[in-house]
Amino acid sequence: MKKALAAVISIAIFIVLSYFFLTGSAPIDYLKGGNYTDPITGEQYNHSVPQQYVEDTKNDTGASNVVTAIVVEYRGFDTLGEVTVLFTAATGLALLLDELKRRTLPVVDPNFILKSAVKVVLPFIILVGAYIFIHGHLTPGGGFPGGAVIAAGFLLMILVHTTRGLPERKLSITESLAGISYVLIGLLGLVFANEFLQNYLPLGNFTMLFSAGIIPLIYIAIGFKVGSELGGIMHNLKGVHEE
Amino acid sequence: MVEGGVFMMDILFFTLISLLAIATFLALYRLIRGPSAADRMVALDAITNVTAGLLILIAFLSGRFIYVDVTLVFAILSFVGLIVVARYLEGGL
Amino acid sequence: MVALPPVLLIALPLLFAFLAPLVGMVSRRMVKLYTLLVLILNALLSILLFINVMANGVVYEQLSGFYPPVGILLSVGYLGAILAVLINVLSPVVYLSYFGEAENSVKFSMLYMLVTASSTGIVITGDLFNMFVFFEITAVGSYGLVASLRTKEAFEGSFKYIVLGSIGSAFILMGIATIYGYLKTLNFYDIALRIDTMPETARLMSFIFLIVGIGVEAEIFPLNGWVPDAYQGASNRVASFLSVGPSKAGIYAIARLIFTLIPIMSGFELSLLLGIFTLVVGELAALRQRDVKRMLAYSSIGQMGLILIALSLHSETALVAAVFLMVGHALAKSILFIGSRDYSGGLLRNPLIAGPLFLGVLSIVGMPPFPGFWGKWYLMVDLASRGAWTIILLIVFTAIVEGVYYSRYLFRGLNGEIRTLTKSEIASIIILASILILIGLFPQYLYDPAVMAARSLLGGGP
Amino acid sequence: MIPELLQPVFVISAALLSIGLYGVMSKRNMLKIIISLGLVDTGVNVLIVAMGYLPGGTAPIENGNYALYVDPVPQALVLTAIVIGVSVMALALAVAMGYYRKTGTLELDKEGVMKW
Amino acid sequence: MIALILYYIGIVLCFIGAVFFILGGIGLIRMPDVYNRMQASTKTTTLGLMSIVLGVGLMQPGWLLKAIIIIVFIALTAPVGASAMARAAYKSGVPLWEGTKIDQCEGEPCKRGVKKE
Amino acid sequence: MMLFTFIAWVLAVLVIAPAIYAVETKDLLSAAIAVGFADLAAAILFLVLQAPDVAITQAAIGAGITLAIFVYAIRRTERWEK
Repeated sequence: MKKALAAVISIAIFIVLSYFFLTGSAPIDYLKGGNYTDPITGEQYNHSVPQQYVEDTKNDTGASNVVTAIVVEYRGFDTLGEVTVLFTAATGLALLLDELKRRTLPVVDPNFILKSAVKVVLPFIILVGAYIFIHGHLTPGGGFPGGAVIAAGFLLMILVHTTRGLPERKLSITESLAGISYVLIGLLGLVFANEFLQNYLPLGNFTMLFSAGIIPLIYIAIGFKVGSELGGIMHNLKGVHEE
Repeated sequence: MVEGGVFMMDILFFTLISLLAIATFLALYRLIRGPSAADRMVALDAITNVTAGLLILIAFLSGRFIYVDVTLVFAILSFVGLIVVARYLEGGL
Repeated sequence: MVALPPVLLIALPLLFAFLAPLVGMVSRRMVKLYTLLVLILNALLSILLFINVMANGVVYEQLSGFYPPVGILLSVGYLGAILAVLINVLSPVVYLSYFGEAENSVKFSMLYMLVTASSTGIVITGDLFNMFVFFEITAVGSYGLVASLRTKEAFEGSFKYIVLGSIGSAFILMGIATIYGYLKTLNFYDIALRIDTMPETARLMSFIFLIVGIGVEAEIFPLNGWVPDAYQGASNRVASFLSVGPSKAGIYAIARLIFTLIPIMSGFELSLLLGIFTLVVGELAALRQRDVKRMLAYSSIGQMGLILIALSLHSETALVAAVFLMVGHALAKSILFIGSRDYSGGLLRNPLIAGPLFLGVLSIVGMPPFPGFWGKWYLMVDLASRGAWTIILLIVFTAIVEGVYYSRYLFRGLNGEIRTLTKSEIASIIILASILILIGLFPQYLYDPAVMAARSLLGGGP
Repeated sequence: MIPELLQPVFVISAALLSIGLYGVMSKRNMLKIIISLGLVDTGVNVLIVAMGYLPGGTAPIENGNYALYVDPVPQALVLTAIVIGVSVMALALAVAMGYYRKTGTLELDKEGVMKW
Repeated sequence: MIALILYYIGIVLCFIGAVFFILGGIGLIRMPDVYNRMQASTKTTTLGLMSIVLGVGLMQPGWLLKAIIIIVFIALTAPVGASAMARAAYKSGVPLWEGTKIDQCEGEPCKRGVKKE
Repeated sequence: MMLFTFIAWVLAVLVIAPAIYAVETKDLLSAAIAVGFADLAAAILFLVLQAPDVAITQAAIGAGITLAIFVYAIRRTERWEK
């Protein structure tokens, strides 16, 4: 009975939503519409915000990836919040699983094929992860996927070593240091430039690795932070074996 | 790609992608029907391979080199997912 | 005096929260003191900010070096400043009650700092998506805090909170997507300037999406199913913190939504309706409860309904009433939650506990001269001036219901064995009660900022 | 009139949202509810990315032709939303594990989450 | 000229890959038990993916390096994944097809008593 | 472009069918696998919408990490829905 009701409700939701999306959709030609106003000065601009991003990213930030420029520079404060959400979740998870840490589930060892293959593949995966977050301002990706790939490497490690977890203390220190350096980079912006998270490094040559001011630094910090946080989550979910 | 009329290449790629789609649907059938979780995992492996092919074709069709990174991450993560489920099934998690 | 940038209110606690694990590695016992110091520092910063806002008007700060709709703008208005002070001053006071407890771990303190910082973030931001991000930090931190007792009830309450909170955040995102799709901007002012260019349906849809999404955090009717379970499962201090921080931030977001973001007439009507529903449902459910914490939680829902009614009346007096109700609710509810741990009676023999509890009950029910009274009084004045006698009758009726169950609560506590509260808890509720008395005796110090906040909101400002 | 490509995208988004909400409403198993929440998240993310699509556009990464870039802002927002979704999901799983430890079951009491 | 030839070779390779995908899919449907399905699908789809990646790499010679990296990675991981999966299926007690002639692992203590699926 | 619309319709099936299956099945492990696949298909959809950043993040975090933590959670609790 309850199921039928839920089904009816969700089908109704589906119809309403698809009708709303398919008919009342937004104007797509964003480059034309949407002039905006600066709320402080009241100055009018006759182009839209995304157009501004697309056209000025190169001069403002020096990054070739506009999405990265938005994530790290223009709306960098959001990203600080995003990192904090992940940090909060990892902290809460560790808090909740504190007494669940020790476990005595029976474990089967992996066979040698997997063990030796992981030995070969692991450096490669870590390398790809590092590549993704270092090149965040040039290619798609950035701190979050890069950190996730590194965490996938950690995951392979704890999948193969059944009795050992990850070095929890080191992960925790890395995580803290990365987070602190992110906020400090922002606060230095307040000191050297005028505003929090403002760029104070030279922009460098466009499309080069060492360019785009603080963007690579922040993405490296995020990469380390996300990697160690997700690794810590895996570690906590796995639990430590009692010998 | 030429604007307007249908180009030879378009038909070719259309066929190619149709083939890929059929392959995914076949595997999708196994993903949904497969009696055991191992069957589903096999199907997932097959589908991720096919969709990785689809990804690189999309990258080619969009003409952007940088999209290839996605395929690499895709391959890594699907491998890790496969190993996780396999280790779970053999009781090693 | 140097005008400090408001971003420090968020950035510094984040920095110190990231630092906390390292402090915890050095010495686990130091973390409590460290957290308290950080929170007190934040309180001082917020007071400086408040003074600055009251002297110079709305404080804007643009971030990352780009002017507003392109970069993110922080804007501290009068209401925001009042709530920032409320949250940041009460947060260390509530945290004080944790001293002398062994259970308090490093991670708990980190979550506490993060939730304080992000609740502050909600009230000082001027960007829709930024507000969403802070909502999520608040919510995720609160999930962890609610479950931190690790009992069955705690996990259950936390899970319900998670489910409804995630649905709420999905709704907020849909609202953001709709607004962004039409206006291509996320800044509050920019949206407010151009909201008229959106079609009527889309405007209403985005309003509904956003109010449903924010309503989860603000404990508004359609999605507040988590409130009783979460408050029941959480430890008392966490429950009191939730009614200080996250719920106030949520109600502020609703105020911003209906006043500055999408100020449409049907929006006010809808929120009035929701407020009435919330009030009646909350108070009637509270009457039926036997469990003290559940009763307090439902009473909390009722108060939120009252605040929402005050907000949606769209007049200066009603907004002043809303400010008083918020302050009164935060103070009184945190006293009641902290004070009724192991509520087994013995009030007569413990004047130090009984006094603050009694004051808190008086304020919630609306007895003079407490903030709760002033809030209800201004609300009644406004309603009477527009002749809305049905709503007045409803509010009087719910006040009587409140009186009934709170007197039952007090009578139940009169006799019985000696209550056991730690010294720090008693200190905490005494501080809270003295703030309550101060505001009750000198309401003009809150009244003036409240009037300024009301004028600013009615003029479409923050 | 919306672009042709967006029709299937909106259908996917609406379908994921309604499937997820159906799961949340009708299931009692905690992990199943978490899975449904993940589906809702994905649906919303698809919707947001679709809001920035430009017919015939390309990714906003150095290409020389600004007029062809799709809107980068929704992509930046969705990056944030994905990470937030996973964080919430991990925390929810921890809560479910704790609940399981205390009660020995993953099923919620009586009426499920929607009880008032 | 060479570019054009490479382009056509690439397209042919892509088609070969697609055909292998289809074969793998059919094998996945038609085979009687997990082990046979695994046999049929993992090998063919891996080969198919490799040839499509190589084909695209040939069509766009600038992409060849990354394509080769991907191919190497697939060549490293796919067999490992398949082996781990087969072991997992066997250990978790998925029954063999009744037509199976030889079970080389029989008698070894590698079956774990797992709930029947 | 016609071709991408076609791909998007294919992806619609690839996302929606596993999603329905994931909600309806009693086996939580299968549900996790199916939802992992739906997320991977969504990643391809993001690439079709010309959002490689989102696609890469969805593939790494949304699909890979989610599947892993789900399997861990199933291991520490139970696999079958009642």
